[in-house]
Amino acid sequence: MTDYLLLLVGTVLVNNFVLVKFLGLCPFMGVSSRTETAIGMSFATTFVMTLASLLSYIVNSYILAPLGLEYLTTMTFILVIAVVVQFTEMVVHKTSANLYRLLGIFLPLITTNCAVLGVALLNLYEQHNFFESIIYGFGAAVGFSLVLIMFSAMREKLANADVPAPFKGSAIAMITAGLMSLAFMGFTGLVKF
Amino acid sequence: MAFWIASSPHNHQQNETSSLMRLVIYATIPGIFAQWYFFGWGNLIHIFLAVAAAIIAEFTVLSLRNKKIKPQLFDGSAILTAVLLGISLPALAPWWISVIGSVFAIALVKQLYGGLGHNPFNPAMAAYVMLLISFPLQMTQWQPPLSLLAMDIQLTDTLAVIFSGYTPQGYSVEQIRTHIDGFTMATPLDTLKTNMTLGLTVVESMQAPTIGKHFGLGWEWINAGFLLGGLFLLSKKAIPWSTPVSFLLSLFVCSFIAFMISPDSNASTMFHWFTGATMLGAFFILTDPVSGATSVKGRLIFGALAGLLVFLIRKFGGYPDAVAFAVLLCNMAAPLIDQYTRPRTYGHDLGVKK
Amino acid sequence: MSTIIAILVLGILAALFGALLGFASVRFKVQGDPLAEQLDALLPQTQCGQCGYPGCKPYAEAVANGEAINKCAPGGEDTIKKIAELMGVEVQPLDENHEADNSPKVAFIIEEDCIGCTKCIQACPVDAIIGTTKQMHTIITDECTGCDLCVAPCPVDCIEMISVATTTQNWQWDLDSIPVVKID
Amino acid sequence: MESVIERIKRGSFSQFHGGIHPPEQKFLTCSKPIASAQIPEQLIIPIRQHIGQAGNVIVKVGDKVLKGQILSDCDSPMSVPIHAPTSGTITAIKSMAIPHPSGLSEACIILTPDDEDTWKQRHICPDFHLLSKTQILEKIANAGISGMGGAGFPTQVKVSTLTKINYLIINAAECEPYITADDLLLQEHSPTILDGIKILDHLLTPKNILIGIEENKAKAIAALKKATADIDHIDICVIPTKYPSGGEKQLIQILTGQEVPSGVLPSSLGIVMQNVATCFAIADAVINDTPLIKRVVTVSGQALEKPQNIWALIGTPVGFLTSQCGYNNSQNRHLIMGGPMMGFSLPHDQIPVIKTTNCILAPSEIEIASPFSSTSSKEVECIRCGQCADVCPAQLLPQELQWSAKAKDQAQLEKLNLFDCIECGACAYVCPSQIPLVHYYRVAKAEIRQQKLLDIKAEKAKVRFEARKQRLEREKVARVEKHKKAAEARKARMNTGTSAAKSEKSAVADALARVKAKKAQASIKQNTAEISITSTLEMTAESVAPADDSKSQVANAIARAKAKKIVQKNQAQIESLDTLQNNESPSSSQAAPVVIDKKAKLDLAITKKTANENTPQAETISDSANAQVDATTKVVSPEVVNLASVSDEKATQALNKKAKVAAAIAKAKAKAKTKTTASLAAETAFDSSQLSTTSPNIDVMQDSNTAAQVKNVAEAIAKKTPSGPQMVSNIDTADRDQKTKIAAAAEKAKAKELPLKSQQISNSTSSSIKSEQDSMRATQADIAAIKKAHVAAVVAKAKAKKLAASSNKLTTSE
Repeated sequence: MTDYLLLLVGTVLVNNFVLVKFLGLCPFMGVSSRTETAIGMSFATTFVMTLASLLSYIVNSYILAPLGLEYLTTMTFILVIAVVVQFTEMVVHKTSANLYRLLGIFLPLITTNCAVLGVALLNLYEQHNFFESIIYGFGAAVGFSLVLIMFSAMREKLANADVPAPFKGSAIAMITAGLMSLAFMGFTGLVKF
Repeated sequence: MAFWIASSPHNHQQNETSSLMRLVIYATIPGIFAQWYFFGWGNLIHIFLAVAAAIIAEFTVLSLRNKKIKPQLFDGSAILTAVLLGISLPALAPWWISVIGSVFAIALVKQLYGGLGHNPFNPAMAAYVMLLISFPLQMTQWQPPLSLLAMDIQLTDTLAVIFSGYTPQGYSVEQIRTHIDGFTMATPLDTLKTNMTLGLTVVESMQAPTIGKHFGLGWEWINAGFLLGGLFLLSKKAIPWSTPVSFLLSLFVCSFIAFMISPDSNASTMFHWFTGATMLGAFFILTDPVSGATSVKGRLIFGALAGLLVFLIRKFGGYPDAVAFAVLLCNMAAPLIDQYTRPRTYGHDLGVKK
Repeated sequence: MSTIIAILVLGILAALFGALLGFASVRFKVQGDPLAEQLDALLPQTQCGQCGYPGCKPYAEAVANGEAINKCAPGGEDTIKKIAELMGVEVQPLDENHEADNSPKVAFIIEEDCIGCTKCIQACPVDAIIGTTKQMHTIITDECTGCDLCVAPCPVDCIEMISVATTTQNWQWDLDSIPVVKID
Repeated sequence: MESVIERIKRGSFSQFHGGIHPPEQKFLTCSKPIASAQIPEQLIIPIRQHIGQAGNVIVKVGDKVLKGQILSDCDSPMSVPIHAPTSGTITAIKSMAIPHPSGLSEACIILTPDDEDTWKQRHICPDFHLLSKTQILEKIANAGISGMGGAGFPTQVKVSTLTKINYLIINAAECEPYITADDLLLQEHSPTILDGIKILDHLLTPKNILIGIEENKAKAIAALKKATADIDHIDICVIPTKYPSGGEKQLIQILTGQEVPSGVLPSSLGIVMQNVATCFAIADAVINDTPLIKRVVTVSGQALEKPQNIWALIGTPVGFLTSQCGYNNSQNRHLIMGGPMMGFSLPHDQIPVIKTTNCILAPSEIEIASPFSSTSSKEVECIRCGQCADVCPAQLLPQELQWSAKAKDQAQLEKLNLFDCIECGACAYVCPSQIPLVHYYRVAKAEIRQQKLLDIKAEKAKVRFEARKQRLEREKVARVEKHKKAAEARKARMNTGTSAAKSEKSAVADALARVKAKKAQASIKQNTAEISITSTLEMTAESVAPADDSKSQVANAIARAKAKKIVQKNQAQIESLDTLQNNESPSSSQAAPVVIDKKAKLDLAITKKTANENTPQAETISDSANAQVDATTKVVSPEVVNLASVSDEKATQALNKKAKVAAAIAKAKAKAKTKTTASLAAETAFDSSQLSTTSPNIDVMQDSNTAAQVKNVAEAIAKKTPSGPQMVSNIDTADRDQKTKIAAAAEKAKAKELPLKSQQISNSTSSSIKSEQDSMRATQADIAAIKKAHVAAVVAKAKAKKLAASSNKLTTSE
């Protein structure tokens, strides 16, 4: 049981998907201008990533592996992720139209979010079993959400900072993200694999 | 005769930001004195280099952004950042370490976000972390206390080492750091971490010469010096009480629980309090109002989170002294903490719906 | 042979997921486009037509499906900011040929010249002018939105736009506006 | 749980959050007695000195009034009357600068005292217990009493609440530095104040009465203790000195430990708070029937030789009080009305004292440094040190508030409860970065209030716009039905075969024949060159006509916006043009300068309007054509006016009135004329070459004097314009406007001159104008005549419209 916990902590803090593996940067930059949208996006991404890593594990181990079609993994994973995202989009559109409007283009864009496809493929390469891939997917999503929400709170404060003109907007956001990943370096070695 | 119009309130308490900053700088003097006394001139030189670089950097950036130079340059914030950076660097690190660190702190972490009051990260700690990750070798050449050194090094030797890497007699920094019986000395935290990985128990590793008896070698004195400075600031109400208290308390609780669980593999709470940069972090860095949380409840959470992170990284992490990382991580969380720890306004949510 | 299996497998998978999505889209059907109403709520409703649309609602619908967001002159900068925030697009400066000094104005009829031709009444989008043919016309000041559509049709040109005077109620605490000589 | 009263008896009070201890500086004035009231040379009494509506003035300029006589009566409960502070005459009722941070002015009554100070007839009532509650309330309302602590809330509203009151709190805290008005009042007049408290007790029958007073007023506390020795249910609570303990919500929290919910009046908690000075005024009003005409004002500050408290008459200019205390008029003067924490600076020293003025502060340079001297440091960025949040009595976060206020982020300000800020100034006082926090909050509050007003107005406009649209649709549908019914009725009548039906049918046939003939004749008369130009112009005109109504309205709007910009650009040209015109005809201008300026202004308005119309938009072709006609008529009028004025020395006001009316007629006639004429297409604008040709043409017209002249003038212009079509294309809008201006002026002169000279015009339209002119001259001074002239003008207009319609038939029949 403890190694599941370590895996979770490792994925959330030590090799955080956004600040250490630098995956999923475009929604990280795009959605983080306001905290509510960031929180909305975090829930959507967590839902998608956990479901996608689950489904991709099942599809891979029970359909592709027996038939020897390993070379199709990437394509089927993209198909799975697209379906999950489409499904999430409908749910979000139905449940809270406000959030749907706030997220705008970034909701369908989760399909192309490299963190989502990344988690599916990394599950494959590190031969995670069923339970581990769910934990891994969930951990990656929690890491993504944690950093995204913290970053959105910072950007809301930065919006009024007297930043020199060329650096206004996404330039200063990039620098802040850089400093954040500098801070996340502190976690290296926290969990011994 | 003409009148002038000003908006109320018309009179004003006489303390100012710059006097606040100067107060904090004066409070670091006991710590610096202890450092000078036990470790020689190294840190003083670094502080001097850092302050000079900081002022030049601030001057250039302010003139580039054609802001009013005089009030902003000498309001003490840049000097304070440089002093903190100078204190936290290894004594014998090369000169360009503190110059690069100071310029990075002032130009990038502070001025790029809009100068005083706008920077989300503490400039000194951001610079320290950047240096630690970019120049691991130079940043881990900690100078052992003077009493343990094979040969005593004077001001001229330290100057030569810092600027040229070799003492006039030709010894390199490595040679200076090697103990008489051949092993290179490091900070207590460093020795503890290396011994832990080697499987020694805490009691055995405490015998190592580098740690010395309680308050024997000077590491503890430096933290005591900063503790003294911190209490002076608290008495002057220059810094809020909530952050240092919650930080030290949470560190105490974490280390105490760990110590209770397995005394062999965990250092005592006093050890955690008085080694590394704990006291410096508690009173001078975490209480930086600009990058910290604002409300009292927010500061309590901020300090507690920092204490927990310091303990986690010290116990499990790869880096021996994690105060710098913990500060940066808490600075990142500060805006989020602020959003959720706003105090209840007078007359609001009293349960009675108006 | 394995390529056939591969195509077969992918085909079945796609069909399976397609069915799932079809069912979900029916179950989660959403109607109405709240965006146009929300945009309309942001506009200053002066119905002045300076944006090229006859009134604010048509302009809101146009913006909802892609019209430029910086055409509303009376709204000025802050309306554009609000629309940009709602639509999640960048804030553009006010479109220059719609430039108008939009300090709040109210129309005023010079009573001796008015000949009661009711042309301005027909032109007023919010019916803020009282009067019938051959009778004296006056403007209800707090109904008038200052869109100055009534100035053009008046044959005897007796309508003027007067900017609203600042009183102690709507003074905006701008200390420099106080008439005093500062010593320096 | 120990009740509030026992805790108060024990002398322990709860604390409010934050608060500061500024230097009190009360020693300057707390030991000196209150100086008696002196009468200044002039009293400026603003009509609205409280929160609520102003009463309506019931005295006229020049009335003599007695001391205490009521000057304005009040109809709504929220308005409070004002009274004459001394006997004298009302010299003026005009808008003067009132005590408000903005320095703006409102309606004030100016009273010059006659120094006799004779009282109006007063009847003293020895024992108020005999009076019924309504009588007492009525006396308070008529005495014009409103809160004197600083807010100015009408007292009769506060005192007549029906809710059960358990605490009546008398606010004697006076926590603001320098101010000792209430302190001295308590020391010298505690018995009257106690009477006031008894009256309130009689009115409100509260469970307990608490008097909150700060511990730094020893003498006042002693006086109070002596006065309340015999009364049991009044408790004197001596609270610790802390600013802002005098705030309403703060004092309630200190004494009763309750927090007033945000946005709710304390009366809903069963608490009513009154200021000490208000109690004194209530006693004065109910017992010796003296209205609120004077109050104690602390005049303090080290720039004064002898700062002291003074009985100041309401309306006394501040300068009179400061000179009474010896204000050395050193160069840099800074006068503050109110204390240093919440007072506002005055733009000059002729601002009157009003009911809520409790202090005039004249600080020296050391006390309050002028913002421009080098000693006072400037504003620095906020370092979020949190000292302001520690001292804020409303437990807000000033650093977050100033951050959002600067970013104008209104939603965030609402979330941070900006409107709970009581603007006490404690945060700005302690801020190490010297940020004027309260100023930012006031600006933000004003913006949010303004935005709310705009939203309400927008909402109203939307509702009215929708209603109008539906009304138009309903009318259109109704009109279509009416037409359909009328058409069927006519068709039914047509084929009933009766004689009336036959003649009706033939009339229609004749009309059709006439139209066919006209079209054939018109096509032969025009030569080929014109046809090509006019046809294209006609074609665009036709293509425009069917465009629906709203499209043209929108194009109008854009045209207007663009034209407005052109007008501003041409403004300078017009001025120069006017001066040109003026010196062009210097000889005649002295004779009737009034007429010329009036006319020039009129010209300006009209030319602005024509320029406004004169944009190249296709839809407005018809307008610009008619603008051309206006232009020509106007150009003529200045020369003609000169001639008329030279001949007619006595250019009286009537002539000026008549000129305007006539201009209106000519304009309408000319407009009606061109709108309907077939040669609508002759749009082409005037250009300089044509101007020179038309001027001799104008001389020719001058001597002919028939009303018909107006018609052929229009035709001349119509004929004139097509001859120069080739000029049209190459004139760009800018200089064309300038030329149209000159043409317009000429046109106006000619059109106006025609009705003036055409006394002997024979046909019906001219006779009505003539009779109107005779009646004008006959009853020169009688305003009714002008009214009749208006009616006549309207009649002339209608006739002109009919005439234009008939001339149209005339042209079609050629």
